Amino acid sequence: MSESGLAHLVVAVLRRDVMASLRRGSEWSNPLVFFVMVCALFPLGIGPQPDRLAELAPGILWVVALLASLLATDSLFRGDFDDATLEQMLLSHQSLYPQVLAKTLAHWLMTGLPLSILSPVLGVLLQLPATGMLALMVSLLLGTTVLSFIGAIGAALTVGLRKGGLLLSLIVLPLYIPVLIFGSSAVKSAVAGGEYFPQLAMLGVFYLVAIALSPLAICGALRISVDQ
Amino acid sequence: MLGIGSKFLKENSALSISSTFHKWGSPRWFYQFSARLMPWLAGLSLLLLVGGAVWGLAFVPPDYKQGNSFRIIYIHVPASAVAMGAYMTMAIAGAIHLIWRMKLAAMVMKAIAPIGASLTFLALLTGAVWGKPTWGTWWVWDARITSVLILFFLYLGIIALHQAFENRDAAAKACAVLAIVGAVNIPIIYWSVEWWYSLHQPASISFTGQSTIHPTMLRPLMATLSGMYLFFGWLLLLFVRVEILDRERNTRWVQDLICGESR
Amino acid sequence: MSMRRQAGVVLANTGLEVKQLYSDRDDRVLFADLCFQLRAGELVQIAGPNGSGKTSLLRILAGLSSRYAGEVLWQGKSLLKHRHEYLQELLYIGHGAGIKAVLSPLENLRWSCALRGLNNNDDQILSALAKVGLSGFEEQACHSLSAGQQRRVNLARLFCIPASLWILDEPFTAIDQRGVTEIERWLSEFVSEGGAVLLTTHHRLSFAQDFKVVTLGEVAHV
Amino acid sequence: MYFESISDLLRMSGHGPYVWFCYGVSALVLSILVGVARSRRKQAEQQIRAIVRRKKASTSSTSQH
Repeated sequence: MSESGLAHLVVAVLRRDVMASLRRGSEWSNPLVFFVMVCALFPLGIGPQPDRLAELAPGILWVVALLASLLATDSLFRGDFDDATLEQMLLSHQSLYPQVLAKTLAHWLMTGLPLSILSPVLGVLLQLPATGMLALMVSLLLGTTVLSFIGAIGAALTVGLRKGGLLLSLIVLPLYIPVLIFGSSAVKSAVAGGEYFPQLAMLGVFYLVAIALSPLAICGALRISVDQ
Repeated sequence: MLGIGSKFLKENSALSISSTFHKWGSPRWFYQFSARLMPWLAGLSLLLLVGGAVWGLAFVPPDYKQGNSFRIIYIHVPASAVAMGAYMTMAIAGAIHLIWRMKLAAMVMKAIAPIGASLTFLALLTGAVWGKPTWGTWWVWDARITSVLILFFLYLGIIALHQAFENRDAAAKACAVLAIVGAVNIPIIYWSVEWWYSLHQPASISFTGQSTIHPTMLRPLMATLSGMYLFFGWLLLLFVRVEILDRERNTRWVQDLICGESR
Repeated sequence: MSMRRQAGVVLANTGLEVKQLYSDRDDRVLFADLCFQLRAGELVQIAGPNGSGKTSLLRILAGLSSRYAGEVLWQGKSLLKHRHEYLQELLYIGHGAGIKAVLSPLENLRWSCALRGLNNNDDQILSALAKVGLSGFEEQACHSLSAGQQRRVNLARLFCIPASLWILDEPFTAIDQRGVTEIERWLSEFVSEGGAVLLTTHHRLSFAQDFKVVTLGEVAHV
Repeated sequence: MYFESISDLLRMSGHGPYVWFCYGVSALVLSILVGVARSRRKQAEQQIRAIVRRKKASTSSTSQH
């Protein structure tokens, strides 16, 4: 496959997925609404004391963003599986890897990206000090991409099953743990006025590894799910 | 050649052809081979486990810091070590199944999951009970215990995924992919948790103080550890043999074997 | 459609060959010892009652399913080892929708073509849509089309993606009587140009050329 | 033996219940695993016998006709 052919393929898949998601609306807005709502539950559960909220905010924001990303992941391949367009992807003579890569990136553009952009607003609501905002956004930008790629493996494995949703979280959540550890730690360090670049660098490593390796697992999982 | 192939397949009601691991991949051969291995494994593992436990419980002097509660080590460490090793074995079996389409590897994978999960559960439970008299609390978010907890989650995920599939072949392949992904992630997870723990190091004594252990205390541990590995091997054979019977129930050799026994 | 004819020349030797194919589902044998051949310029209809494994067979032959024993050869070579070349020649239309409902026919087909390495071929897509009778609906979201029209969008792939082998699972579903005759004419044209067609249908095919029928569901159940 | 009496061994200067509980539960879990394997084996054997019985019944009934 020529390089321009590959670029065409990636662009076509990206454009189609983004367009479909924008037209349906709920696909990108629901995770955002979930993110906002659950974050609003925490002050109600813990109490409104600003300093206590500020202390917990990095952890809360990261855990809720992780859950929002997880919930969105279930629909990643389900639509294509149901309307049999997934078969077309598998039967293309072009490699499945770039298609899956583009699909997952499109999914991140529609879920992780808006989530990261919105996160400072929720940071304000949860009394996160201003020094933590940049770290929060950057760590979420990197981290949610990794979450999307890991989640895509689970989504591909469960796409053929009727009761996918809860099962997906069971198999994917343990794999999310390193991202959560480094993401929330970056924000905490930033709030404490410390150095947070090492954590971001670590997330960057996860980012590259996830983009390079997880499409292999996703491709295999999709073939298994379609062949039932 | 073709005729033989299809006849063979129909006799085994098999859907995939194992090629490279011709002999090792043959369930029938494995069933007969493992039958000879089983008594040795059972005897030796029980000898080592019981012997090591008695030695560790009754004959070794107590730890000067922890007192007698340290004797839990002789079951806790073997359980967690074998649980970890079992996950890696499962991932390797999964890779073999995916690459060479070896049916036996799928059976091994399926059999390991419940055993590994039980051992991880034991490791968690004994760790918690060990913590109570030693540090005064049932649960500490210590790096090692947290890692074992995550390993337990990984096992539960594999079991849940396997149960969700109606089709046996698809279940095996999906679990193989998940096991491999998990095995790639385990070092990253362990290392992350280790790093996370070092950030939040509490003032209390760390669980990871086993390097100071006295050699006389180490010898029973070696016995129970190897005993646990052998016991795991024996259990694994038990489960795999049942799985072979179940999958090959329409074949002549299994039917002759079972009904020959009853006569 | 010069590409198709060109591919047809390559196809001239053996085409698709099925040797002693065996498949089962939940301990029930779907078919065993199934042998047939599909050469260039031929049409084979897979017949049989519901549950006889027609769709399973087509999915195996399309390379979507690996739950079989036996051999499938394409131009004398194993499908498993020459998947890439095979997929370049194959166009499979399953009984699923095959289109995204929120997108328009044009957008759907652009994506389908891009998957096959065809880019910037809007003219070809538009003429394909015209051929299946969807002129004027190109930019409308597919969910606003009728079931038959949606099926036609999916079938329009036949005219914008060059292939020498069509595998069609129930292509006449939701298509009206006139449309059925039309599709039969397209199949006939494709076959006379040197293409090969494998299809399942419960409909009585009225087809200009001779065609083979392979009937499933006649093997003894174990 | 390190301990002076059996009751000393059981008590382990206060840590006895914890230690013995761990060993007890471990023995229990391991034997449950063995039990599960055994019962599955019995189940599988029964199913195979049933299959053979059905096969014999169908062959004998067809030969009578």
